[in-house]
Amino acid sequence: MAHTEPRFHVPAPHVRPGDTPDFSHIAIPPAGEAKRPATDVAGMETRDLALGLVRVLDHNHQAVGEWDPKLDPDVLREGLRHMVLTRVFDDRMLKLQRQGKMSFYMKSTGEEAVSVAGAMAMQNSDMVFPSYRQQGILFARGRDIVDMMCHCISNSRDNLKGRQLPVHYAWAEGKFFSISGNLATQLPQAVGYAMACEYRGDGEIAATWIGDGSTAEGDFHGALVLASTYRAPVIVNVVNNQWAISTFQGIAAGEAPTFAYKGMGYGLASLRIDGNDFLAVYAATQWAAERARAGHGATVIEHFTYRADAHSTSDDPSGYRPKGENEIWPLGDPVERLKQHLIGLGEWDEERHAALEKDLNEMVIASYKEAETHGTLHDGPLSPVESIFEDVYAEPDWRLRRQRQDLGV
Amino acid sequence: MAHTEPRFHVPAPHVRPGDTPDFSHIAIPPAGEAKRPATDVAGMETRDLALGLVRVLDHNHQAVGEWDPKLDPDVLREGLRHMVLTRVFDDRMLKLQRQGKMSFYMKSTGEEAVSVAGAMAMQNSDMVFPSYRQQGILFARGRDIVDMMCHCISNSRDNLKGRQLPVHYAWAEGKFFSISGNLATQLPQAVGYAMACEYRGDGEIAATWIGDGSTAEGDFHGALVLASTYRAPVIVNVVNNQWAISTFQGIAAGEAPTFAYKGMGYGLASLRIDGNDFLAVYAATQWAAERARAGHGATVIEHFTYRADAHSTSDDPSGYRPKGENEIWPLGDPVERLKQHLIGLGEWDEERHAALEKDLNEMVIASYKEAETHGTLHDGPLSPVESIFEDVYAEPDWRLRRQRQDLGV
Amino acid sequence: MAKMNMIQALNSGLDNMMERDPDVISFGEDAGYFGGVFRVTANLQTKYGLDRSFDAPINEAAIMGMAIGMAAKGLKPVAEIQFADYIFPGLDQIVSEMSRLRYRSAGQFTAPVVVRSPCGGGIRGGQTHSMSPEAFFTQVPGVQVVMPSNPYDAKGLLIAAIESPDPVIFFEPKRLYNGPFEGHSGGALSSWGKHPKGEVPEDYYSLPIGKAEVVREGSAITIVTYGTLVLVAQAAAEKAGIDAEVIDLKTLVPYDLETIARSVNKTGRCIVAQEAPRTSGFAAELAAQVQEECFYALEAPIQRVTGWDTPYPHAHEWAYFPGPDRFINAMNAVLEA
Amino acid sequence: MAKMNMIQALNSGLDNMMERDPDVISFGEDAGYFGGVFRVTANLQTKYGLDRSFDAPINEAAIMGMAIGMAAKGLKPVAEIQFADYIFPGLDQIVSEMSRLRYRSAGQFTAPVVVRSPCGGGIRGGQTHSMSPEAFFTQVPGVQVVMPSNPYDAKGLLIAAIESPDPVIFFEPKRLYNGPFEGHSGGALSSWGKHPKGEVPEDYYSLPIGKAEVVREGSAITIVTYGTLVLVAQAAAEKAGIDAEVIDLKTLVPYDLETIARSVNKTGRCIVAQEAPRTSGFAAELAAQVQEECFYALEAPIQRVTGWDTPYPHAHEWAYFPGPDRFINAMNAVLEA
Ligand SMILES: Cc1ncc(C[n+]2csc(CCOP(=O)(O)OP(=O)(O)O)c2C)c(N)n1
Ligand SMILES: Cc1ncc(C[n+]2csc(CCOP(=O)(O)OP(=O)(O)O)c2C)c(N)n1
Ligand SMILES: [Mg+2]
Ligand SMILES: [Mg+2]
Repeated sequence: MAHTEPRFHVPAPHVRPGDTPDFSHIAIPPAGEAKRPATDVAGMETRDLALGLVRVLDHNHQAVGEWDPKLDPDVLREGLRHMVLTRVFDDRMLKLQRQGKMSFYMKSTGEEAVSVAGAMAMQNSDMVFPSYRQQGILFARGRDIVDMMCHCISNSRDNLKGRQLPVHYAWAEGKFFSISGNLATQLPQAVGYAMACEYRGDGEIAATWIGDGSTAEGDFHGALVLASTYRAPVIVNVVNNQWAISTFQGIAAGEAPTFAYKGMGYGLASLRIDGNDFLAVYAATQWAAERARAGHGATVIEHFTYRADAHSTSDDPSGYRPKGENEIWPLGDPVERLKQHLIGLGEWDEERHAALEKDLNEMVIASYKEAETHGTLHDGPLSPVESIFEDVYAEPDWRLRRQRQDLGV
Repeated sequence: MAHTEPRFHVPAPHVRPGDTPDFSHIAIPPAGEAKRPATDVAGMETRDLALGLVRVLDHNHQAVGEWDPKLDPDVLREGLRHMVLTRVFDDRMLKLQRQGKMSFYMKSTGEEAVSVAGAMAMQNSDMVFPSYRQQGILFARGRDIVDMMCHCISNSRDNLKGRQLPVHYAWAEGKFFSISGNLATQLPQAVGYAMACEYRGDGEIAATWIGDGSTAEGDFHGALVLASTYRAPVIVNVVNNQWAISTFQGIAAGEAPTFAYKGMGYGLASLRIDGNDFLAVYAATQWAAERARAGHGATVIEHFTYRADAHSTSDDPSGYRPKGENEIWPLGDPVERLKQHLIGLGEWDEERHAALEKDLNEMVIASYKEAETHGTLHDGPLSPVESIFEDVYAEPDWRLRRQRQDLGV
Repeated sequence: MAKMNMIQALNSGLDNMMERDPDVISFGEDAGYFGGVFRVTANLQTKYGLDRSFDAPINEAAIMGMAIGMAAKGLKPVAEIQFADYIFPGLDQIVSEMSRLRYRSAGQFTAPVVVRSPCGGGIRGGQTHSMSPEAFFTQVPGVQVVMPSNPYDAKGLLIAAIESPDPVIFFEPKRLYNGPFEGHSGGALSSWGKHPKGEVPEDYYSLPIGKAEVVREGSAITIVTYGTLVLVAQAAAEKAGIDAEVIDLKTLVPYDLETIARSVNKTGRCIVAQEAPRTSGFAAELAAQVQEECFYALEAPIQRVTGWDTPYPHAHEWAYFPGPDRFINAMNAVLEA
Repeated sequence: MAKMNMIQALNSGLDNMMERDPDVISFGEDAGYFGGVFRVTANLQTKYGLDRSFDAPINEAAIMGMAIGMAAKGLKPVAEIQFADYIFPGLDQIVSEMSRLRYRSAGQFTAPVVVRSPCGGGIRGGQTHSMSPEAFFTQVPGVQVVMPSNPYDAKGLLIAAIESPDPVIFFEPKRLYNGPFEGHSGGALSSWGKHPKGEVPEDYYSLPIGKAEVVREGSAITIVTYGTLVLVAQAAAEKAGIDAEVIDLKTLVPYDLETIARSVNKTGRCIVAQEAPRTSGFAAELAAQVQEECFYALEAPIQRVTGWDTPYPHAHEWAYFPGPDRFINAMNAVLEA
């Protein structure tokens, strides 16, 4: 019944479950090779960077080349701490989800550098419009961990009043925009926000994150059109973790050479970077932020990375990709790479690392205990039931008042 | 009240009403310069063509360079005839609209080569998904002129039963898809159709046309993603006539170097061509059609042209651009250029041209007389009133049957 | 007081608000330099600068998204969708984002955008320049929906919309832009200058969102409608000499149930009318709620006067349009029932 | 006959049709290799090839547009929108294109696409995995709208939808995918295997679009609903021991007015129910039409049982969901009125 040959082209990944993991088709240029242009370079001049791969940490975990942001070891240690915490937190939450403590969870394992270094290279006053996989930003911006957990278990202290799925954080104080479940919608919003920053003249900028698969949405295009036309001070981060649930990146990319290269079509500065390299992410973000703040417009940054774990707790990747890919993924693990870099600098060691992991683990466990004192999804207390009628409008109209009565709350 | 300097960048055209028309900022490379790659070239290899301007007719109206399609003079004369007819038809319909004979009209003046040469370089069995400004395709495909007019005056012979605005033609027999009033929607449809051609294996392809302004729509992006991913046999023509109603092309383009270059972001073959050069349009379309038919996928063609007249009968361009721009528009007039080319070849002369114009004018006038014998918008006969309830579904359901009764028809 | 048509009144409302509040900005396709294809935003760019009245790319989703982002930063964006028929590419940003931002962030972020868009038929616009898509929005928790029927209300409500802390979808019945309309296709266009609601203060004023108005008092039957049909219903009652009470809803969400119920409880008979296709239009909501609210007062079934369940035809638009005769037939049916 | 849950039944319907008709093809986000996040399209790629069951990019507008183009060429595309909440980016292609292609081309081109999409709440999906957006479609002339409530109907109606010459928006209540549901949040999931409508022929069969079914006979009150609430309404009537007649609409457009009217004329009392927010939902259409049709038979106002006018909350989804208690309250109110 099935044609052996499909009658039109449908791209497929190199390997599928049962096959041996293999990334040999992916070219990884050596670290340090990429040039770092001035931040006022014309967008069109960034072509090589859009097609290449900015890498700072080499295979010996040393920082090399023009893009080395030359960060103070304290900053590196801080970044390492945020990344480890992100991972520890994710792992714990997954366990808790498996125990039925929350309805859903999404990890960012393997992508911690993208969010943590991105956030650290910006100002805390810059607004971020993340997707659901940049929880690292929250750690980098110092969000209270108990608060995060209370959101995830939707208890009485959930700052979103139990209205959102877990991990769909919003935190105005930390300039962390409300995460939408609808893909790509945050992009034109980020551009509009960035334009408003210029309008206000307050020196702030905006950044947004979108997955490889989501770049196919119309809003990705609309946002880049806006960003290009109004030269908005915004950073558009494409997190190419190579998977969109079960769909490999080739379905969104088609014949496009890279996701960064899409930015070229709008004349925007476009960089493709090693997303598992803390220093590369930091340096690229710093470059783009400086460019934006100086009025030279938007930058598209493709973070080349790999979704090391399942899409979410509703997903099991063994159905669509070979096991063990992550172990041979050539760009490695972002935590391990920064750790080794710090060790190489003589600024870190295995003991301290083990202690850090232990501390953070304990802290996370203790935090969860505290979080539960504010209630659990199943046994409460939750946000009061009547709160479901609040915040639909600034003031409930007669319909909502009646409906609240009907519900008897 | 107004800030002298806008707080964010908003692009503006070089000149506005009252200013002297000026195109000196537009670089026009000489004809014949562009290389013509093999039709199986990798999309990414067409970069120079996406940034350049394929031109065949030089300033002496001679065909030069690799892109010269070396057409038989009969074909050139046929093309000339279709273009002249398009213009004569448009001019007459405008007059008739001004006389109140139809509710609305849209001319394609100055853009006749885009549609006529495009259609002629394809097979008549290839489906076209035009916007509202490619009526030239209908002439090239030999549509009955009385039928076209009957549509425009919505009379009893209107093959669309008076349901559509004038110029929103549909002609299945001529493989001319139903024109939508909603911009850009035809693009993903064309890609789907093209995929279905491959599925059927009938050797057919599809082509679609979109305006410069409309490339900002999400559907433009969606279509290019599809075309790239499934390597669809489709030609995506971007008609850059530099205006979208009152909005200059810079609002859609932003910092993008060309509209053709947008195709590069998807790895598609992308050509920017002189849209007022019949031979260039023919050659580029032929190239893209051959590429598509051979299974090498889609081509984006930017036709660089100028909307010589108003957007529609509802528009008056003197409110937003200087008068007289068309006269100094450096790529000239497509009809005049092909005419001069033929004259230069010794295959045409002024007398024959004048006679052609006269004949076509008379034919159009006579056709209109005939069209009116089938009714006029104001005095009828129109399509029967009850026809408004037909074709909503294959069969009207109880609601439509009742409603027809309610209307008493 | 000045005589204004609806375009001038809307323009005046925008002008007042841009003058008063530097955070108010206006944009849309052709809405900047040229001032909009219907000229509602005329002269604002000259007066307030390129950044406060500007042209947007043809991407309604991007326009909505940009507006949301700006509003989240505290600006008051008034975004124009050139025709209501073209709002659909932007619908996701309205339904999934603008309407829910306050809710999903528990009040931390809000998007009080005003979306202005000309709607409705009767201008030979064919199926893509004639839609009345209000029922796509009346079902969306978190947005308010407004549709004025005259210049005075248009300005007062637009100002209220700009001042609303919630997103407002503001539909402008384009058939009424240049003059009142009584539903007779052939009839000469009368002018707002001669209509009392064509008297419009040049200065700031606002009208409350959520308040309907009884624009014609009567005791035999209640007609509840909005936009162009308000004038058509009045004309039909006049023509037929029926003592109908006509309610101009003005705000669809939240609609003024109190005013409606008071009238229906008095008349015992009710017609609800919309220009959109019949099935699942906003008139269905009105009928459903009125029969629940006023069941024991009702002496006859509530009738709906609506467009047909077809796209808006071009040549036969007057066969589609719910004109005075359809109102008169419905009134007679309800009165005879 | 086999025991199937709704996922298996839908999969079987697709399988039958792909087997019978080489023009039937299926695609959507994650719907190819993996067989869909809910596994409705499982194994189709292996069986029918990469070009007949394939993964689509995440762009719902492009998916709809591609389907329209394919259908215009004569294929029978069955396109999956992963969650009904995500249909909005594709709405323009449905409202402005798919629904009107036949009309605007006067029958020269048609787009008989089937759009499959899981809808509804009760799975702790939060506001973006719980919507019931059917009323966005019931108001669109040119599309049919279907929502089955059990495996047997799901398969028969899906096959009918694929065979329909018109576009069909086919909503699958995901709460019912794996088992019947009586509206008790805590209750254990029962299985379709024990339900008569879980008996599903493995071979081709089809059920008529436009026909409702009286799934519970009764004489005291008529409950008209569709999807998940059909089961909830039955359970509520059972629990309260009320002699309610429950009508499973199955097709929303065109809905089966005859069956509804017959029942309401018999019982004299009516409840219409939907899971979507109350204002301007599809229940309003039903109420508006039923009061018009059955006015003189009605002994009490028609009540609507609906979701609230809020986004679908996550933690408190059972406070939002119109469960058995809300049905029982409404039945008591209608019976006492
Ligand atoms: C508009 C919309 N369509 C579909 C979905 C369902 N969905 C959720 S996540 C996802 C995959 C996204 O992949 P990608 O953009 O690569 O991000 P990643 O999960 O890899 O971070 C899909 C299809 C959605 N949430 N929103
Ligand atoms: C979705 C949508 N948005 C807006 C419009 C209104 N509109 C009609 S034509 C037009 C300008 C189109 O310009 P362009 O794409 O450059 O085509 P051109 O008219 O120059 O051929 C606009 C904004 C529309 N028809 N559809
Ligand atoms: Mg991804
Ligand atoms: Mg144009």
